[in-house]
Amino acid sequence: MQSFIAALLNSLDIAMLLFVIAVGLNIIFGVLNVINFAHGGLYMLGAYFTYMLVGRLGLPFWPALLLAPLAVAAVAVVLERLVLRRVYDRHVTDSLLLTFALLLIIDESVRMIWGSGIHVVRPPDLLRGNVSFLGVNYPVYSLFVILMGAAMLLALWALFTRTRLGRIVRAAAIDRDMAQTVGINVPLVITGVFAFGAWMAAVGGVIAAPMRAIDPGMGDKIIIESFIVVVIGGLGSFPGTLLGALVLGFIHGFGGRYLPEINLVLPYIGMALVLLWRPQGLMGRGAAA
Amino acid sequence: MRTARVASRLAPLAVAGIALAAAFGSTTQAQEGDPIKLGAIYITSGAASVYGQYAQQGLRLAIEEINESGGVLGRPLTYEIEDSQGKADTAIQAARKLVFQNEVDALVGLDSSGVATALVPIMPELQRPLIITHAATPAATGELCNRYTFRVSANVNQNMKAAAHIAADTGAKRWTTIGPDYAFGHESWEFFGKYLKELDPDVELMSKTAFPRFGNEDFTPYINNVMALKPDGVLISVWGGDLVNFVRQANNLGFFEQDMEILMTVGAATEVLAALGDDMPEGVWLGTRYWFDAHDNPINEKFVKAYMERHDAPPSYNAEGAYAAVYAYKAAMEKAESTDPEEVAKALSGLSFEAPNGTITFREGDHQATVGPTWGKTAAMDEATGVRSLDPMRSFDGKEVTPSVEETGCKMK
Amino acid sequence: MPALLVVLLAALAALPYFAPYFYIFVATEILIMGLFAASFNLIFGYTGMLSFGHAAFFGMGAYACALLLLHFEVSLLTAILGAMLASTLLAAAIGFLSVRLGEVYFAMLTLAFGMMVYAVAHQWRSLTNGSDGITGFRLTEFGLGLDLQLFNPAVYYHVVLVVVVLASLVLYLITRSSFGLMLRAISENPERVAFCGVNERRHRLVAFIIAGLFAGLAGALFAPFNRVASPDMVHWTQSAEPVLMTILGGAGYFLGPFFGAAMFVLLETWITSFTEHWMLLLGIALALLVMFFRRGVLGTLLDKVTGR
Amino acid sequence: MSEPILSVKDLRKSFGGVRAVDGVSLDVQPRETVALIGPNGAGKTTFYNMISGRMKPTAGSVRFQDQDITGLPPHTISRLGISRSFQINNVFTELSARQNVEVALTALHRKHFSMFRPASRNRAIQEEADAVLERLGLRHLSDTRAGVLSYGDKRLLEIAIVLATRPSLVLLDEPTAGMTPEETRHVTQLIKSLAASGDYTFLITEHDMHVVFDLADRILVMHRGRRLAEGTPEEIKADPEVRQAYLGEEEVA
Repeated sequence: MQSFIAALLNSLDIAMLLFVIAVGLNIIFGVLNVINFAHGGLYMLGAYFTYMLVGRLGLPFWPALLLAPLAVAAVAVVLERLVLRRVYDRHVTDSLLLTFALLLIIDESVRMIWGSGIHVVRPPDLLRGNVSFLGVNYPVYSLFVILMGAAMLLALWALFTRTRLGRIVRAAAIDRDMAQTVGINVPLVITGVFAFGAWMAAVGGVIAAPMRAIDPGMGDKIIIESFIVVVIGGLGSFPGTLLGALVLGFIHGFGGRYLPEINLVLPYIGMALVLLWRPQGLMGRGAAA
Repeated sequence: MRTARVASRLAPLAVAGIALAAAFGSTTQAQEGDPIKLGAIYITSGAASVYGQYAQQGLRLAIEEINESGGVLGRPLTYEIEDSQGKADTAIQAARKLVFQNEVDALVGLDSSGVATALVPIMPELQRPLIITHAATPAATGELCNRYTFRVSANVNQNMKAAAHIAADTGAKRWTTIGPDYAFGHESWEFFGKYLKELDPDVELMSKTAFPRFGNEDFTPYINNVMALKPDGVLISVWGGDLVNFVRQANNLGFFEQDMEILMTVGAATEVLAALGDDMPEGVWLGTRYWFDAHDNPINEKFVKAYMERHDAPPSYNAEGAYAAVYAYKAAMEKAESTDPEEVAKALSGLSFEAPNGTITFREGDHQATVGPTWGKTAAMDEATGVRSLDPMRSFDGKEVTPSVEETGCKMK
Repeated sequence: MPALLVVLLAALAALPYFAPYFYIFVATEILIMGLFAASFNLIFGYTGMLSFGHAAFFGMGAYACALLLLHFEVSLLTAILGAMLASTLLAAAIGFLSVRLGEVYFAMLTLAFGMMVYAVAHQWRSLTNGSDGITGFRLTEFGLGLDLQLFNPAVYYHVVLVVVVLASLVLYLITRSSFGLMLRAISENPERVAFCGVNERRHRLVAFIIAGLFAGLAGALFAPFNRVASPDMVHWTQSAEPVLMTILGGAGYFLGPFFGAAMFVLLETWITSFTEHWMLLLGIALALLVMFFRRGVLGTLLDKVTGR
Repeated sequence: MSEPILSVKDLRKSFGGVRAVDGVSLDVQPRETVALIGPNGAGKTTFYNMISGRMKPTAGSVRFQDQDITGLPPHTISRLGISRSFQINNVFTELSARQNVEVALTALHRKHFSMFRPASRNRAIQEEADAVLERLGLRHLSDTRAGVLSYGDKRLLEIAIVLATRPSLVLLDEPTAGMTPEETRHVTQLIKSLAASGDYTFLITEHDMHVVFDLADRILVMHRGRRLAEGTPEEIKADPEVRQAYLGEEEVA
């Protein structure tokens, strides 16, 4: 029972981090119709900026949580305006290829700037150590990840359903031309959404920094996971992202524990099963993309 | 049609390309005072490129030292490095380029056992000596061995025999492992078990083990699993960035506060220790193929001092391996009084030379250096280097931990 | 005009006699990767489907070939045919699940399925030897009673040249056929094709399978060339290579992928000697090509020449 | 009365809560030309989409030549003999005009899985392609890339593709939209002569009332997803409801 609860809690914290990262990917897709390969790179930048702010400049963790994602969003604005903007009216594959190029560029730039070594960031004192929870020893930091994920979830939900800004973004996602004709500044919305998606990826990077090794390969690892989340949950679906993240979180949390012989293949098996059953993803909107 | 037109335009381009290639490929015969060329194959791009970086630092240091003191056979040394990307096929192309295009006199390198198992069998085609400085798979100097292939660094066999000694001395009886889910992790556990059983037939090697995938991000499920098993001892062969992740997550879960003996097979890699700082707990056994603080000899003193001056950090085992390999070639070429690959390969077989980790001999039977790893228990932080010091520390004698040639399965060709 | 093609082929056939020894290996790799990229271009350039999992079939070909050579000591030809069969079956399975979905999903799905094959190659250690891959297989004979010294790089190069030329010819005929016309129409407007009474999804599946078959052939040539079949050959970064090569050369031209493969391999061979950051240059080049030179280097060159 | 070639019964389609088509029925007799008119948003295109298989109806049935085709995929419906054109140009811009027609002919001749033989080597396909292009007056543009054709020629090519599948029922979605008066006249004449040939049955949507009244034997008026009226052009012109709801906005001659 205890081991079950441990696996459950662990699945949750993996899922929440995946959710925070993948939801940015999915929002960008929803509005821009772009699958952002560079998303993993932006996540990595979030972690590296945290390392710069906390590890090098000696700032506490909390301001870094604020500053690093903003810095990444600024990078994203530049990328969107200079690069991505040029291919929206083209075939979807062009934007895929372009973001793939951005991934190569970000990966290699990170290596040029920070070297290929491994870096770590210390969690703030408040989040160190363990708590006992239903008889299970559980790291405070993992609880923080779960709470952060839940907070982001609620905030996003409120943003999209309760605010004017959210309605504008949703309008732009449903029909760009229509949005344009009713007076929405669509190019601005698009830049904003891309920056926002990047901001989310970077928040994921900051959250990951104190518990994961920061090295130039971390972006590549997360992007495949994010894709799986989005495919399982459904492209363009906000609740689907949560569901997909939970599914993958549980696959990792329980698969590693109970089915170690096939743990590598499990996420893909899960994905294939979902697709056989519902090709558009668990909560995807009808005929896919 | 368009395609035909394309073909017609392409033909001269291709011919020009081939001509260009031929121009690039024009080679000159090596002259008497020309540098002796070493070809190095390491991972220099991507996530694991830190290993290539360290190896290159070791290479450069050795070559500069040797050139400052007059070179080898009156000729300076130089090296050319190619990226293996950690991939077998890329490494083979790199080796072919170094040998056939750059015409290097000898090869050093190899970071991954996958690369080694692929490259070693084709060494007879390349006809150059190769000194492996990092890849640890026993097969390279075991069933795959050949007269061109040598290894200066300790292999999994040697390291696990030493680990078994450490493990047996702890008295722990029930052992399990957490290792990366590829050859290295599985082989480490296999050899560890074999040698530990020899030393102490009473030990129990648990059937429940944990092999998270290499590059795994979250080790928590595996750590929880192992803690639930309540073993007396755990062998951890996770390494690199994964080990950094592992240790920090294990700290969070109170893994190190359990009543267990912990052995980390490559835990004393300096890149990991430097990243972890005092997150690496005290009282854990760490193994490494080379520890800068473990060898009291003038060469090591010189090496560590020169390295620290340049890089402001203690040298890692990969830097030492590459450094030692260069000195091995120097000794072999001087013994053979030639740089001819066949002669050098012959000279390397059975050669003894001085390296930072002591006097090293390439055994004639399998060309494995009879070296032993260093194991130590983590103690206080060393302020000068920013890593934990090891105390007590035990450097194994190569003779003690190197299995007999018969055991390795090597039939020298 | 065909005369020039003949000159090109003659130059390629004669390459071992005048080029430096190392360039036999380079040319072999270019031919194999060119075929791999050309097979990818059948679904990308001609059918409009961007797959990020094409290495699954390349890797399947490599593994099947290596395993057949290792365990059954068959002739190279038999091993290649077996490898093509294996990759065809794999392509049928992955294709069936993937072509049902739209292009973005398709790209992500093929990526994920490719990684699934990677995971299997990595984890099914008793069959695939895990991360170390399969080595130590021997090339005994070519088959058809031909007495070829396959271990001689020049001989192997000629074998590869003949096989790649034949395979390219078949691929070329396919692109020019009625079926090829359908694919081009589908790449532009699958719905319009459906309204002409054609089951476009089945066409995309067949194209996907054919592409898998030829990728498998390329993989089957690659494994004996490098004496290894390893999980790296299935990894998604390996899938990115034909994508890059095709974009580099020009997806709109049959020979574009071969041209791109030649540029890719030669640049990689040369540039990595000067800088470790070859991936950065590659990324910048890809971004510029996609943004400004959508027709690829070959296409842009030809457009300049023909004044299009 | 003979058996209708197309029989639509109580067809419905709703998107979310919106009923785009709300219980429309229609019988079309063989060799008849029926026009479907109605203001924008009346549900004409949705109606087309359901007949041609692009969308699955929420309820109702479509029978064609005594076969239930409700919800079948487009390629099956096309193969049974219903072919449609699109409101916006939908030709293959990267292919030549001839190749555009060849795509349809290849399907017709079941050569679409012919792996090694080009369509350009198939005599039957070539002869038919020539004939179709000739009929539409596009023969001289055979080898021109469709993407660079004039707007009017693209519309003609669209019709050429439709005809090349040898349909018995042709659905034309605003065939003269955006054309010059000259081109419109040409197309109208063309449809008239095709109708007169007795090989085709037409269902046409069109905004240009001149064209509608010129071509149609019968007219179905749709309004907000429902059938508003149905009858001969004269009856429709005279219908006060139609005048009020729809025709009043347009200058009817």
